[in-house]
Amino acid sequence: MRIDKRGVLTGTWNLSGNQACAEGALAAGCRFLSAYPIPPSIEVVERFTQRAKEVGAVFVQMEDEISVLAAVLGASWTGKKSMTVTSGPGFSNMMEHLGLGVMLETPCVIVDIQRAGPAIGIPTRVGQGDMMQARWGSHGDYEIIALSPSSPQEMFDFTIKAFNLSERYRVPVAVMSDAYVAHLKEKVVIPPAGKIKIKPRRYYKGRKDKYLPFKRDKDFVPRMVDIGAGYRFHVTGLTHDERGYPIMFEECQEHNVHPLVKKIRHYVDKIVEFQEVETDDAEVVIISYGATSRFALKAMEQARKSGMKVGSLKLITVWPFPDKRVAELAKKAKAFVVLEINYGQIVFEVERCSYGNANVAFVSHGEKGIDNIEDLLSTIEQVMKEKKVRKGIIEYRT
Amino acid sequence: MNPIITVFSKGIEKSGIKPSKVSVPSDIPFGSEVVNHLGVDFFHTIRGRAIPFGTGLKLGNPALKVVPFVGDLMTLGGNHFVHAGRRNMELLVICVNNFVYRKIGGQPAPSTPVTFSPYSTFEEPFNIPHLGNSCGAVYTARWTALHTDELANSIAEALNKQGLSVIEVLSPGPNYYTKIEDIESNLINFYYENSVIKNGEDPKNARITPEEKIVVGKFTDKERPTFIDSYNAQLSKVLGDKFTPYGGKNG
Amino acid sequence: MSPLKTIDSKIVHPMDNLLRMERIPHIWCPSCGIGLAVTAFTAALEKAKIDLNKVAIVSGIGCTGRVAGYTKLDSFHTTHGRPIAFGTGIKIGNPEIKVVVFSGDGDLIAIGGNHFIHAARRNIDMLVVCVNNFIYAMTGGQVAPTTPLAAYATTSPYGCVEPPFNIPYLADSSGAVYVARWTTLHIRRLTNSITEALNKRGFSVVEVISPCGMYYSRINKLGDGLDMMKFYHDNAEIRHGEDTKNLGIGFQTKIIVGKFVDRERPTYMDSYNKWLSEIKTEEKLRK
Amino acid sequence: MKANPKDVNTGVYYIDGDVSSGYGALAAGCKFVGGYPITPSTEAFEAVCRRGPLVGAMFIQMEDELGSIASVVGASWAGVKSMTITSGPGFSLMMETIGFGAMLETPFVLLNIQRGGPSTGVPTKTGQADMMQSRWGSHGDYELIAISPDSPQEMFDYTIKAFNLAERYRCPVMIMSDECVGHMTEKVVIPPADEIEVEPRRFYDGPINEYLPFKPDEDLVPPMVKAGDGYKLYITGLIHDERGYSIKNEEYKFIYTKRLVDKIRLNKDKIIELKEEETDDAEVVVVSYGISSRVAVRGIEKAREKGIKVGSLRLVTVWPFPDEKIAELAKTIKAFVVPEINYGQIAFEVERCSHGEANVILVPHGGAGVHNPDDICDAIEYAAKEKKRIEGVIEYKTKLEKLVFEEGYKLHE
Repeated sequence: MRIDKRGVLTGTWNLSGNQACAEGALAAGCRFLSAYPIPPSIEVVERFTQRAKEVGAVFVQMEDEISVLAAVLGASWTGKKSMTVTSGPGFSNMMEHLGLGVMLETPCVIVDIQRAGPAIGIPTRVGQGDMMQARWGSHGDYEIIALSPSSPQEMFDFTIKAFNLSERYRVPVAVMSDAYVAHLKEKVVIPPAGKIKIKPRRYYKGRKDKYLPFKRDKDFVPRMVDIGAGYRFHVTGLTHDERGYPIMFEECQEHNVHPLVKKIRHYVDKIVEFQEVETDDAEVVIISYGATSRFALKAMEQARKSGMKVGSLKLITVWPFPDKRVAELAKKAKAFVVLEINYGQIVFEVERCSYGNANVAFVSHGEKGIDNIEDLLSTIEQVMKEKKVRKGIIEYRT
Repeated sequence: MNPIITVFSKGIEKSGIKPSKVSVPSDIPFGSEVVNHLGVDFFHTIRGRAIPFGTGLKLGNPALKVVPFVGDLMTLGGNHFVHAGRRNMELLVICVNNFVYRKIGGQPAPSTPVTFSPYSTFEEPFNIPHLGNSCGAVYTARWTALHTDELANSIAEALNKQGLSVIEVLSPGPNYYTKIEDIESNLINFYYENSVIKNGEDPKNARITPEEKIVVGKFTDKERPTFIDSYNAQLSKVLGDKFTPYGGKNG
Repeated sequence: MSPLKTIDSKIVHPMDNLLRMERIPHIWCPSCGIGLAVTAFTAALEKAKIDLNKVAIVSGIGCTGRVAGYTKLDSFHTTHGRPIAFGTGIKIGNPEIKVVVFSGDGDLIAIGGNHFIHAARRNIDMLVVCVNNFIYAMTGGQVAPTTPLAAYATTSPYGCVEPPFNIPYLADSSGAVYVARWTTLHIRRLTNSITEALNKRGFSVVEVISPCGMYYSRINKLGDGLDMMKFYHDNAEIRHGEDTKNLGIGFQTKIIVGKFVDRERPTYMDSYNKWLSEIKTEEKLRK
Repeated sequence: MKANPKDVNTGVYYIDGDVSSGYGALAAGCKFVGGYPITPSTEAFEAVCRRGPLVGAMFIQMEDELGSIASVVGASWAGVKSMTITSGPGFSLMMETIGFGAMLETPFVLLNIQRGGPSTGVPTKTGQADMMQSRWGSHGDYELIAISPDSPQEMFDYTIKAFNLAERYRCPVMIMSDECVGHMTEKVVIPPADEIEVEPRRFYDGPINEYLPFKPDEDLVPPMVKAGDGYKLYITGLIHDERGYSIKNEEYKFIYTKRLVDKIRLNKDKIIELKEEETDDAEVVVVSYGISSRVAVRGIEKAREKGIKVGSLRLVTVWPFPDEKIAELAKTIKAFVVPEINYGQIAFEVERCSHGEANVILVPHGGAGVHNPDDICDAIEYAAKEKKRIEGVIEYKTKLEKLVFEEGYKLHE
């Protein structure tokens, strides 16, 4: 697909995660951003608006986050790649429209810069408490894709990836970043426009009067058209058939909603990405994502130095969850140590996928400051000593 | 010390109401050190929900005087505001307006990053007293934070009003979304000096524009039955003896 | 089986090309006025002479929320209260599209009140047709922010205790550029108003007072749809240009109808473009 | 404490689950209901509107669900027991304020009559797909309690229990019912007031100046006071210390919100209520909740007729989840069968807690209807026969799925 070069700021830059995210969006061809200001996500909007005028993108500040996501969905149907950026409380407000996005199968990207919660929490400090919310936060059943970047470079890359995935699977994709990564300044390399892979929207190209907005291809994904192109289609948040018309039977519900789940579940292997470091001989595998994976690696190196066989599994796509890989590792390793800035969310998933084959220890990271890895190291030590297989999640005293 | 809280404290004193009977749900994060000496119950609610939170407080205990403080120029909570006005819920809404309006005071320029103003800089802001008035508020006023005496009087008066009262206070006060250093420190003086008091003016004509002086004053002061009054009246009419009136003036 | 199937298929109604005939019969009850509002709207679409491929209609939830589903345009049936926000996205995403929000009083004024006043303030270029039947009909007759004082509804079983909104006044004071109100009896005037509003730039509001025979009239013992039409006939008074302040509606009181506001204000996109060019000149000067 | 006789309309009724829940709330001493009409929960709100004014309870229909739940949190701090009533989309809108309620440790009850989703879905028909949302729907970390009744009688009983739990643990309690139970009309016996146990609010009774709003008792739950009693409350949704004061960035430690999680996790055994049948010698255990548990009864009967030893575990409290009970059962049985009206939510929890020691078979249903008991019976049969340990939740292909996707069912002409 031809890429709009104006959006790509090729070069090597020193950018914060938030700025890199805005650059990633523009590079991916995002031309519509709607947001309501909320720390720590403001810099994304700032960067976007500063560059918008050169690129021909538009930013709208709506009256609340509810209308923000509604506007993003509307804009996406006009053919513009659309995005919103928010943080915890705003993300909670978007939950209803996340469901609408899923039901209308509207591609869009939601960037959530997680902060300490619940409620107002601490607006400026890091947290990872919205991970389960991304998967389960809206009512009704659906599947979603969520990515978790751990550096400004990844903020750039994953934002592009998020747009590609959302166009490919026609589902809202969440970029679950956190305040630490968002405010971290690092080198970001933006490649030339030709080197960036962009997934185009899957348009319907047949006869206008034959268009069915929810007729699925074999991979369960229907094709889209733009508003104003003369198709005169109808879409609804109600349970609908392939014409987009509401039908209130359980057969239609099955016909409509089951593919929403299947279109992700059947392609889990294609979607799921993770990074493994020295897991081949590892007795203990640290599982982490986002900001925590930076400290997981640090701890891993230190533990290796002192002779412990420790590996690291960093989740790139948190949703869908890499069930299979975790199950495989559980058979090889003695234990998992899960590192998160919350009181246990993804650790429950690890427990689920380890099928009693490995112990699962949890470290609630950040109590002693985010760069303090003492707790993690001491947990690794204690996990190493553990002889028997224990049920449930183990939290060691540190 | 926050100037608005000082004036608020004076207002409560003048009104003769016991501070312990005053509850303040606020979506502006006043620090504990700022509000503690007031002697009121203070709730820092989530953004935009101070008014419905206050509605619950008032209906849960009608003896309370509930004073929601709202910032954000009615963005998130606009709906709650207009509906509270319609119902004439007995609340005193103090709207702290710290907008960064372009051209006022020469600063900030149009190129100010839009994220730093509650509205994008090219949008026209709400005329809050007018909106309040047209939704049925019984008392509306606007002052700058430097009109301390007038503001305190207004607060005292409004606290004794039956129904939804709205006082807009122009002030570069504490707010999440404003970079204080971006605003010239004398902006508040600018507001003060560029204002003209017109009590009793139709709030329709009190639009804040870059060209004209800011109209301040008390705009509306009328009587309408409050939500609890109409509730009691209607249900007593229909149910007769089976119904015990709710709350009442003394709870 | 649709009863229409039995009718001679050669006979085509002039509005068939604007409606999704495969979805007819519609879900509205006998005596409902929404169908009349749709008729007026479709007639206006033809009269307004605009490119119908460039019109998008957005509805929320409720009886009137189903209008989008019967109109053969690019049509969106969205979440409760959010059609204006959704429409704002469409308008800004592609300013060529004429956005029409067609929804009910509960959807637009209760839960969607914030979007309503803010879109009016911003002067987003869209037409809002608000069908006001004084009640939440889809959920079975609950009290709405338009239910007149003392009228009965299932969640005000002892009479409504909240004064209703005066929708034209709210729209006017928030900054709408075109405000009109008609009942479903004034079908030609309503059509003209919608035609006019379709060609108006800026946030236009047309309120349509509509009978709800199944809930509002039944609970309040006001007779059927015809009785309501008779009531409109006897009690509606046309007063163009009336101050919107005076347009409140009480229980079975006079209903003032007409065109109340028709003014010019820069739309959101106008202000945005002006702002953009200002910045660009400023930057040039700096260089 | 016993219920106030004024609040209880003792008698035998033939009413639906929604109305029953409304009566239950009033019997529990609920004095404030903030709601917004949404199918299929409206009848509960209507019941409160009719009966509330007669027992001195206030109701208000707010402008939206954001407003209705915020008013409920406010009313609870004014000192009255409060409840809000909603369904799917409204529940999604309430998410931010649910987290706020949990953060402020505000007791209130939320009645969610689940319907088919996502988005607008099927408003008039049933679903059970908000179960995970009730646990994880708001941002940040918190724990709360969710109850899932399966009959109008239980809607009455467990609404009272929900109020008791809310007051006891100072947290939001969700009643996760569904459209089927909400609209099902059955006999409901409302007992005399002296047979209804009601938990009063735990008010602080020490000296006024020493009150700390978030200083917990030994069970990790702090006592409460009312607004307007001179305590000079300072309550914030920011992360706060015992005094309720927000914490400066430098002092930030997780410890302040840890208690929100711990007060539920450590009191789990006292909160959890399960209904177990014939699990002692079972090969297969059916784990179900809400309406699915009533459909499952028929499926279980059929399987038993075929000679399979089937037990049943009904989750009355779904959250906190009975981890230990499931783990214990997993050791002795072959498999769990989880029928639920979604495409897998609680089944994943069962999978998690069975630690690879039992197969987990999900009998899914998209909503807008309930399971065919034959599907449940077939799944049980399959579970009993399968000898291999299979990793992952096994999604059972229902008759409905076959009909729609394989047998060429036509949705429209």
